Amino acid sequence: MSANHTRAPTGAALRVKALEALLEDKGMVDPAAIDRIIDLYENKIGPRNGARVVAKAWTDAAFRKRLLADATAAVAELGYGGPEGGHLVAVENTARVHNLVVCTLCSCYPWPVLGLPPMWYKSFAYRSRAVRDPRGLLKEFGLEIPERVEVRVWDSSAEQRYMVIPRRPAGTAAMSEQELAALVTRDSMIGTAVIAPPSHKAFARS
Amino acid sequence: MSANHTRAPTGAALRVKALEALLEDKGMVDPAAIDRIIDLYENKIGPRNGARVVAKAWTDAAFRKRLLADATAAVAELGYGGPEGGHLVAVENTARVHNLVVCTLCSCYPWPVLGLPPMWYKSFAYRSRAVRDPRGLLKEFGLEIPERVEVRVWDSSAEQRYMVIPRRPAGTAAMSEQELAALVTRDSMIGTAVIAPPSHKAFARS
Amino acid sequence: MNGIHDMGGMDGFGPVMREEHEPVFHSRWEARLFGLLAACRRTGNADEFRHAIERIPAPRHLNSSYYERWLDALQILLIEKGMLSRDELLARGADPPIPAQAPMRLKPMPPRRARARFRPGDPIVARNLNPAGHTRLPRYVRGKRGVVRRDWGIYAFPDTNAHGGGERPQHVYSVAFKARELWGASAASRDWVYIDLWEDYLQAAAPRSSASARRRRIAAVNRRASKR
Amino acid sequence: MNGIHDMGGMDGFGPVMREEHEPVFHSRWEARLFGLLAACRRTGNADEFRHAIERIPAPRHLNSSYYERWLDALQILLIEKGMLSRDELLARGADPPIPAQAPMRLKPMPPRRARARFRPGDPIVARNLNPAGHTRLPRYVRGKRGVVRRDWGIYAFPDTNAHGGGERPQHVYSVAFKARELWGASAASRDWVYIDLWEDYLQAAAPRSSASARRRRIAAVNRRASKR
Repeated sequence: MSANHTRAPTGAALRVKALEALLEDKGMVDPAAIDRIIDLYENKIGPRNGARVVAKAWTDAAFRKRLLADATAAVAELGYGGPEGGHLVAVENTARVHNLVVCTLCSCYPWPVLGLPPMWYKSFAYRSRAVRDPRGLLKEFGLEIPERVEVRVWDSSAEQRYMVIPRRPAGTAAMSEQELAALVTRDSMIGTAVIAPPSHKAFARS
Repeated sequence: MSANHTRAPTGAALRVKALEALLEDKGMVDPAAIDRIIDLYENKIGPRNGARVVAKAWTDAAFRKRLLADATAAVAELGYGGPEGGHLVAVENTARVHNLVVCTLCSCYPWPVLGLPPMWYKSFAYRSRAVRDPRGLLKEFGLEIPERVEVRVWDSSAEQRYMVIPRRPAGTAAMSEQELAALVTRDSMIGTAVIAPPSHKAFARS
Repeated sequence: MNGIHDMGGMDGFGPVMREEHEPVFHSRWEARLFGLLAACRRTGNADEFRHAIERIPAPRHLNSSYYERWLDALQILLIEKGMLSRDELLARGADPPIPAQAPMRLKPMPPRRARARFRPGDPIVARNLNPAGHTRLPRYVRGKRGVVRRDWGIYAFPDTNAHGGGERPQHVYSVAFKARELWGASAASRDWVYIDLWEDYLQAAAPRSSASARRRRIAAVNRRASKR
Repeated sequence: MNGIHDMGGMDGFGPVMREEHEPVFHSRWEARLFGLLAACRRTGNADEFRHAIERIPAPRHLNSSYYERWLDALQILLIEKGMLSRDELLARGADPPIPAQAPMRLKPMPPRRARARFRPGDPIVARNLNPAGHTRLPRYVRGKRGVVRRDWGIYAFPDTNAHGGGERPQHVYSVAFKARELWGASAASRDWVYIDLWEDYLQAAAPRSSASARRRRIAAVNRRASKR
């Protein structure tokens, strides 16, 4: 069904191989530099970064304040930054507002804190529907937003890259920052999930 | 380049064959009826009908008046009618107005007077551009509309089916209705061409 | 639905490709399919058929030819109406598509009164409707101001008729929109788009005079803003 | 350009398909391409790259995966900038696409003054712009009324920056639109869409009070019309 799989991947593999060989022949790229970049995004940058940011915001009121005022500077305190992270914005879920992030025109995403986006975030279905029917879309993700709660969709059309600070679940008062970080899912920082209390941890995956 | 040719026609041929066989097995279609319909649109209904309508409008002021008032009734006088012709509308080009017909949502077209539409009329390129940049589009058809002339685009969104009455070219005063009909091109009745004077007949093809 | 079929005003399809001495059908299967559809009238009304074309998933829609879309739509309807099963079609190699959305069913809607609400010359605004189902109100006119030119009389309403919601017959008008109203200042100043719209798509607009007064007010706000 | 990439609000793409335990890259070629693009920075700015993706012909665009679109766009730019020839790419089997439209070149535009024209709280209307080239003003907000929430500071303008027209730096604002303003009465009454828009995309709107007065006038016209 998905448009992402209609063309044979082997075709693309050959095309990329051909292109890389041509660019190498011309001295336009360094294969070792490519290896380093791949390693960075496969092994070092990912949603665990964002989870650490969220857990710190939950436990450190001054950090939370700095994060909401200037997320780029705040996450830099934890050593995070780089491409697609120059103008980070953190938006906070509350009892009255649920935030959802999308990029309708392409697939902008806050790489330094969430890593590279999942396929569904880049899919035509998500990009087209998030701004028009966020509640219907979230239902498909298993999330029913009460009518009294405002849904606020952030369409990343410029340089700002958005991350959602999910609500801290009940029953976590005794948990350490590290334990809290383990609860925070990628989807909860995009806004397509909320974080279940620890006893329901099974539902908080992915 | 054209999207109309990206899928192998043999695939479609097999699919249609399969479908026709199934519907015949169930007694839902009569192959002879299919043959008759194909014959009708391949051999009997086509832009020559419309050309006859236009030539008559040029030479018979009372007919022209009836045509502009109720094209369905007027073309019925010549024996034309049937599917996609129940609500015909004739729009007339003048020194001040150039008309252009499109159907942005599908490919509605006045079958009884023009036959089935050409590929380009059904193409995504034509459907998408005609309402927004008719002058740029017409330039690609070799037609430059002077700035002082109003371009009026008709988007066939309902039951009305539009045909353009092109302007009668100069130097045709002595010609018979039949000779005039021979000058009238399909494209001139869609609005993507004008009719050149008889000495330039070479340009009036298609 | 805001499907890919609603392509008025879009870019990205390249130049219009024309063919010299084009035949009526490019191959026999096109002719057979055309005849098949005309001869097999039990598959539903034109609005249902159009909506089935709209529901072909967008990537497949754009990579199909005109008659391939007909073929897909016919199969969608035959399956949904229980006249043929998907399995039968698959077994014969007819390759039915999986529609992007299921057919929507509407309860029968009350008919509109027969009296025309608008008259030629009336200024209107096309409503900003975004129905999940079939509509013949394209995106490019929604929210735009136009003028009623002619009243074509009474027709079945596609938005209900495609969904078992009845014909809800109502007036259809020829409505003229200035090209600049639709596309902004880059459009030619003299050009118009005429489109046929059902009464339910329209709402009355304030008369021109008060609109120009509004524009004057906005211009004043803009002037004040630029002085900041 | 009003390309297929501008898909906010569209239907026809089916449900969102998710994958459990999704890897960062689904195959090595995706990883190589990602690295290649990051390592080969001489192909132009981000706006040029995005515009190259937009210029992939719409049918091919919709039938390509995310990284296939990157691959197409990279090849388009390498050819257009004279860094590799189409023939070289074809000879190696790299299959470069033919873009739906040629790259547009703009003369350098004058910079905007650095002074912000709008302030948080200002009502605005997104302009109805339909440029032939690159823009980050999606169709779904054009002509719609919103409110400026924040001023993000000064950024390069994509509509010129993608076309050699210079950075034309100007303020970018976080602008909030009511869901009902964008999608009509069927949208949830409480919901909002926030989007970041450059100053050149915006014009001042008349303050709310006069807009509601206008609505009252229109309602009066509608009442008169329905009495006919």
